[in-house]
Amino acid sequence: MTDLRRLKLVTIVAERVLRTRLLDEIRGLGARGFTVAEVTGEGSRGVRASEWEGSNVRIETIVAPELADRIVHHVSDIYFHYHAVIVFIQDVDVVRGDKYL
Amino acid sequence: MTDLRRLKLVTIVAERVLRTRLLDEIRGLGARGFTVAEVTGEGSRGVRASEWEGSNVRIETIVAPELADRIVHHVSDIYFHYHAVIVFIQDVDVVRGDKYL
Amino acid sequence: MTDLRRLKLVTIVAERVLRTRLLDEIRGLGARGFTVAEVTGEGSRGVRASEWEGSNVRIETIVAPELADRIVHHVSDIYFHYHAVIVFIQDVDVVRGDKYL
Amino acid sequence: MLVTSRALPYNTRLVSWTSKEGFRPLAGAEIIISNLLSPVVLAFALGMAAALVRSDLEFPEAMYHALTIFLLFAIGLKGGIALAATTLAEIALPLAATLMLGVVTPLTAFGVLRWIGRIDRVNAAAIAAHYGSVSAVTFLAAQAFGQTMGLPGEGYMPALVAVLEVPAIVVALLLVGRSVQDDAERHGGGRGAAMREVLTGRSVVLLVGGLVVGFVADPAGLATVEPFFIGLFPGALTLFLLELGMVAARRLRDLRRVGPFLLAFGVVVPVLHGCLGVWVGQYAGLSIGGSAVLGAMVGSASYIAAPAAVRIALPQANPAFYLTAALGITFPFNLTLGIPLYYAFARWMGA
Amino acid sequence: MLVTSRALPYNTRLVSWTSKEGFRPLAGAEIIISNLLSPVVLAFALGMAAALVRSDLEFPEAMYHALTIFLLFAIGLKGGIALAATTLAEIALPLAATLMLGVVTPLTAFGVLRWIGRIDRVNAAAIAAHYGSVSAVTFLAAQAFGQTMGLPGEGYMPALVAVLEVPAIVVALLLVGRSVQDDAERHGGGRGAAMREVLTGRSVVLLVGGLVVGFVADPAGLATVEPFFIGLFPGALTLFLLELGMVAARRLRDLRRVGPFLLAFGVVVPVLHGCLGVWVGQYAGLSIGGSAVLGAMVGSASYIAAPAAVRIALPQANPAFYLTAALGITFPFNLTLGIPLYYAFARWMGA
Amino acid sequence: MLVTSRALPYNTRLVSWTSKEGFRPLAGAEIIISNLLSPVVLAFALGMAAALVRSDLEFPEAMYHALTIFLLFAIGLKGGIALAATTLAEIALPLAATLMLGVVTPLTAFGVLRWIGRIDRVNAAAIAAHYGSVSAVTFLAAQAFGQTMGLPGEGYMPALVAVLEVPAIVVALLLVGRSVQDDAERHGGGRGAAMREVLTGRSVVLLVGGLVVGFVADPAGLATVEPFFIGLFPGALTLFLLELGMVAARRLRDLRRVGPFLLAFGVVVPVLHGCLGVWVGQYAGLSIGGSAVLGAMVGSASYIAAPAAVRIALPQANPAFYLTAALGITFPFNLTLGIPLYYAFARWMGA
Ligand SMILES: Nc1ncnc2c1ncn2[C@@H]1O[C@H](COP(=O)(O)O)[C@@H](O)[C@H]1O
Ligand SMILES: Nc1ncnc2c1ncn2[C@@H]1O[C@H](COP(=O)(O)O)[C@@H](O)[C@H]1O
Ligand SMILES: Nc1ncnc2c1ncn2[C@@H]1O[C@H](COP(=O)(O)O)[C@@H](O)[C@H]1O
Ligand code: NA
Ligand code: NA
Ligand code: NA
Repeated sequence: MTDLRRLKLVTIVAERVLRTRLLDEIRGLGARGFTVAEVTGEGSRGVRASEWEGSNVRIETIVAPELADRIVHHVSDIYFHYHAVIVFIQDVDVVRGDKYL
Repeated sequence: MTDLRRLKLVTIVAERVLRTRLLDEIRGLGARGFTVAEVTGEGSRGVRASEWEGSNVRIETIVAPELADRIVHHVSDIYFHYHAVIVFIQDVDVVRGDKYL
Repeated sequence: MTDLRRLKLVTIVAERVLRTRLLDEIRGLGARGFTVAEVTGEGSRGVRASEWEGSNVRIETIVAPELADRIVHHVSDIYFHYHAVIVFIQDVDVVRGDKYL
Repeated sequence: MLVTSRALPYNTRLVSWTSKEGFRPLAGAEIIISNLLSPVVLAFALGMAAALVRSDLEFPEAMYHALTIFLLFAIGLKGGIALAATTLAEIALPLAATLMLGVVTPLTAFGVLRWIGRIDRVNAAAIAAHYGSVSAVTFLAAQAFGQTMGLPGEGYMPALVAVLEVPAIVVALLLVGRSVQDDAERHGGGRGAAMREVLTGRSVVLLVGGLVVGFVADPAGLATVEPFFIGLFPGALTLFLLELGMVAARRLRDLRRVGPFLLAFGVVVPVLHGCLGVWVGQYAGLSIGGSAVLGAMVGSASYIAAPAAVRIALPQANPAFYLTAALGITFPFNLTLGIPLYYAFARWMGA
Repeated sequence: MLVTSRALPYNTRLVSWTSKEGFRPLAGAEIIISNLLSPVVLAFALGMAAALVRSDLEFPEAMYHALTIFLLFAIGLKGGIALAATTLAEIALPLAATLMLGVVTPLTAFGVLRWIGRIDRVNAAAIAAHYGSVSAVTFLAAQAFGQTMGLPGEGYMPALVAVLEVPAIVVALLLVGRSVQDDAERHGGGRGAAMREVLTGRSVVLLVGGLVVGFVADPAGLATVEPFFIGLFPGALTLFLLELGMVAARRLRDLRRVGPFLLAFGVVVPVLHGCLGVWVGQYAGLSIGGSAVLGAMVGSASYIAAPAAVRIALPQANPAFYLTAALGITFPFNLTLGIPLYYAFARWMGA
Repeated sequence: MLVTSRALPYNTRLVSWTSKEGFRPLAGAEIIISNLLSPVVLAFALGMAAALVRSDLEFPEAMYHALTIFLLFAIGLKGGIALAATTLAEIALPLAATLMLGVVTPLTAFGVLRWIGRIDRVNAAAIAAHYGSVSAVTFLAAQAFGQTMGLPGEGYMPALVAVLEVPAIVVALLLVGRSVQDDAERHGGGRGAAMREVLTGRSVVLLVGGLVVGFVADPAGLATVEPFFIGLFPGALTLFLLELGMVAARRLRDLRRVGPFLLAFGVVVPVLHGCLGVWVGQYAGLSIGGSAVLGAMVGSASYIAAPAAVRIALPQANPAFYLTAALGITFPFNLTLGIPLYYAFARWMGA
């Protein structure tokens, strides 16, 4: 398929209290869109402030590789220290790649 | 692990009104299964008809590479023009790959 | 980005009745965390016991490659025969990879 | 019980107003104030305020859907019960009048949009579908207002809601040409699928289903479900309007995109349709309350059945236009000023 | 209030029927019609219709679960309140009888499935677990029907539901051999895990928990929660049946896979068990209403507790069989024809 | 209706207790038992039991949120209605007293945590924010208890809840130094964002919004929503406590991590604050019931508004500490023993 373009899918799973802040910041860094799911989870931090109110959020955003780097660094610099949050990157192939840049 | 087989994971995120149609069409094209999550999101199209009724759907289907191509082209040909929808492809390794073919 | 580390993302989609058991077993095998979403889906098994009560679960866990193998084999050995369940593996890049080991 | 311990200034005022002493100019302001102080309108305002200060208050989607299901089914049920006590002769004319209004109003809306607003055919048809159809919540607010005024509509009004919902959508979709229709079909849409959707949509199923259940059900059985479907109704509606206020406020962000014409359209056409509805309603033999409620129905713009159907039939149309107009402009207008206006007009006509 | 304005034909008919003038043949048809016209049955039919026309009406999963929690806890609460006014002597025999029926009926179901249906041992045991246990909603529908008939069951019936729920599942799971059990355990299942599940499942916890709360709670406090748990009950049940109708209709798609034997089984065995329940109930000293309700309980097939437990204990069994039979065949049958039948039989026996 | 058929031992006892015959020592135990047998406390216990046996009972998240929205808005509404019948003179002193308590109690809590518990500054401030603020559910349980006792609080108490909620959080956040604050801001937190959150959080919006709606709304309209917001209140609260019991039980798993000091703190400081609240309340002119309810409010620890704000303002603080203390220790204590104690103290002071 010649019209596929390889980009990066950045996925962030974070305690829910970070939801609005993370979305604002991702937009601010230049992402053109995102998809958000409500999830639950367990990790190294047992308790989250919102824990008994439910859930984590799982944020996906498809971006260019450079922006993926910047998002990952932003999240890890600011939130890793005190918050329940993970972030990971994967390769994805999309059509009409310009939409995401 | 010798029994792993590499296939394609096609993910579609679309406005909810397309849900039934997309699932029917994916089945029609030959997919043997799919997984659907309710999500929200933002992209280039601000408003969706169902927006204030909630959410997008996120559809995942594991298929052979050729079928992945066909699904992506089908979705982009028919829905990209007027609808809020994205589609992307990733590699996945599965056991007992025949199940998906 | 020099501080990224390549690990495996194992995703399990299973009928809901398996939820607690799968999470216990994944933990038991050594996973350091997981993320769970409620989803619906269709596959080769039409009806699930919990079907009319809703949904499947979609469990994601980021682990070292060896553990990914063990989880996949465990799930396929024990649950593939009689249960509605699929499992697949993908590559992911994470920061501070030690968290997941 | 709870309210007896405080002074009842508005109540008294209303009673004096609804007494037969004639229609004083001041009364208009009083009606509007009384309407603005109803729990549903206040809850709507609270929802808007919450959204405007960007509160993290959020209704779970399931709660929104549960309230919708409850309200639609309960409206139907109430209407069906009343219908069982109505003769065909009583209701024949109102039914025919409503049907006629459902055919005419999408055409007037389309005309205004095309020839005054110079809006393209596709978007004009899409918006016309909404303004020809009916908003169940506006209907309910009008009913509640009538109750408080001592001028309730006829019991069978919900049956008219069911009748008003669908035809306008069908008529409006016929206003686009063959090529638009072909283009829609090439992109997964089109009239066929939309007709399926509108006829089997949850709005129609619950409303008509409720009507049937209320009509045929055993009265002894119905009595047992009353505390749920009738007793809880006003409170559930209040909660629903809290949510709707938040949604409408979010819609307001698109106001700029929508332009001044559509803003004016969203106020003027409802008044036009509303007064037409009152007028036709009185000719069809409805009471003052009934014709005012019919006016509110006709003046309202659908935002449950129509958006779903239009999105399928005309994917080319921009949802920002029809959703913002229906939900961001017309609904708040009707809720606050429109309904008292239709009541005032109905009283004036009836006098 | 709402219903006084219309004629009450059925009501009157029912009163005359429940008067002591004897049991006329016509009455049977009348009972059935009266039952079919109850809100719960009509709501169930509406749900089925919605699913059959492929409406996009859908209950949010959270709403379904919320209704389940409400209904199960409220049943328990009501039962517990009644239990507090019951002496052990009164209830001892009915309790023992129910327990006995919970042990016997999975065996009769298993026998029929194995020796008449020639169904394999694993699936026969799985199905037997469902038909030995009890459907709380069938119980509720029977109670509501009895209320309308003027022949309600004893107040403590919910305690019998709790007692009937578990034993049949245990008994049925003992009917499979060692090798099946080993195979189940190798695949993540087995009896041990299933026992945990059945005893701590939400169905048992809410029912038994409600019983305890109702039994020990302060009456003054209970009075404050009555508008919620008692007043809303019939309406909430109606809404629940709307959803259940949609689910049952979806189950019907599997009817073909299930074959004619299971279809017959799903009607005949409930009648058998139901009449047995009525008969034993009357011997145990229950009133006509109480024995009819017990009949409906015994004749019903579980679809909350049993499926969850069986899926764990016997993953080899095919859920299409037990779910389709219990939910697609037996539940609709009991709801429409079974319950009136058990009442008729109870009256005939009691006469 | 439902409860009249059984003996009313507790009721009678309570009546005799609330009669003016003086305060016998035995009465204390009776109050506590009567409290333990209220539906809300029993539901809480049932929830704990369900979680401890690891039942699969689970409230859908949407149901939990729906109940929260309902309860907070209804509290506000009730308070607003009462407020409309209250003069400023009546309420001025109680308001000022509550405000004062909202400033003082985070300081006392902080002092105890720092100088007796030797807990670090950040965690001490975080916990102090919770214990200075108020738990709406504890308030409700106290109100319900007072109702049963025949000693209800003043109708405008919900306004005091709104006043007590925010100041303590502000005060506590001022107790950490510049460097902690800078560190928080570097990690996406800080006071500014937290203030936004606390003032526009759903807890404040619903409570204050409900107060305003109740205050200004038309009484005729309010009367129609009463069956929903007032009638359902006790039952909805009972269901909510079932869920809260499950949550609290899960919190208990962290008890070990939290240490014996925090366990003692979670019981002693509430008693201290509670008695202070009663004492100040009576000086401010509240009735016995009102001062007891104020005591329960002051003695309670927030777990809706405070955790959200503190998580933002002080991400460095460990949620395991403040959540376990507030929800796992103090809430169950107040619900079972604290509330009767504050009532007993209020009666003793009032005598
Ligand atoms: N190894 C993992 N695999 C998948 N999700 C994880 C993993 N570790 C953590 N998470 C998710 O990230 C959230 C925050 O993780 P933590 O900061 O480790 O508490 C958890 O609640 C999980 O939802
Ligand atoms: N860059 C992106 N990354 C992740 N999800 C996206 C992105 N762009 C769009 N989406 C999702 O796809 C939906 C439709 O996108 P659009 O057609 O751009 O409005 C959005 O509502 C998002 O859920
Ligand atoms: N090809 C597929 N792609 C994505 N998800 C699938 C696929 N096949 C099965 N699933 C998911 O896995 C669950 C169990 O599959 P099965 O065992 O085939 O019934 C389904 O309900 C789907 O949610
Ligand atoms: Na209209
Ligand atoms: Na049975
Ligand atoms: Na406090």
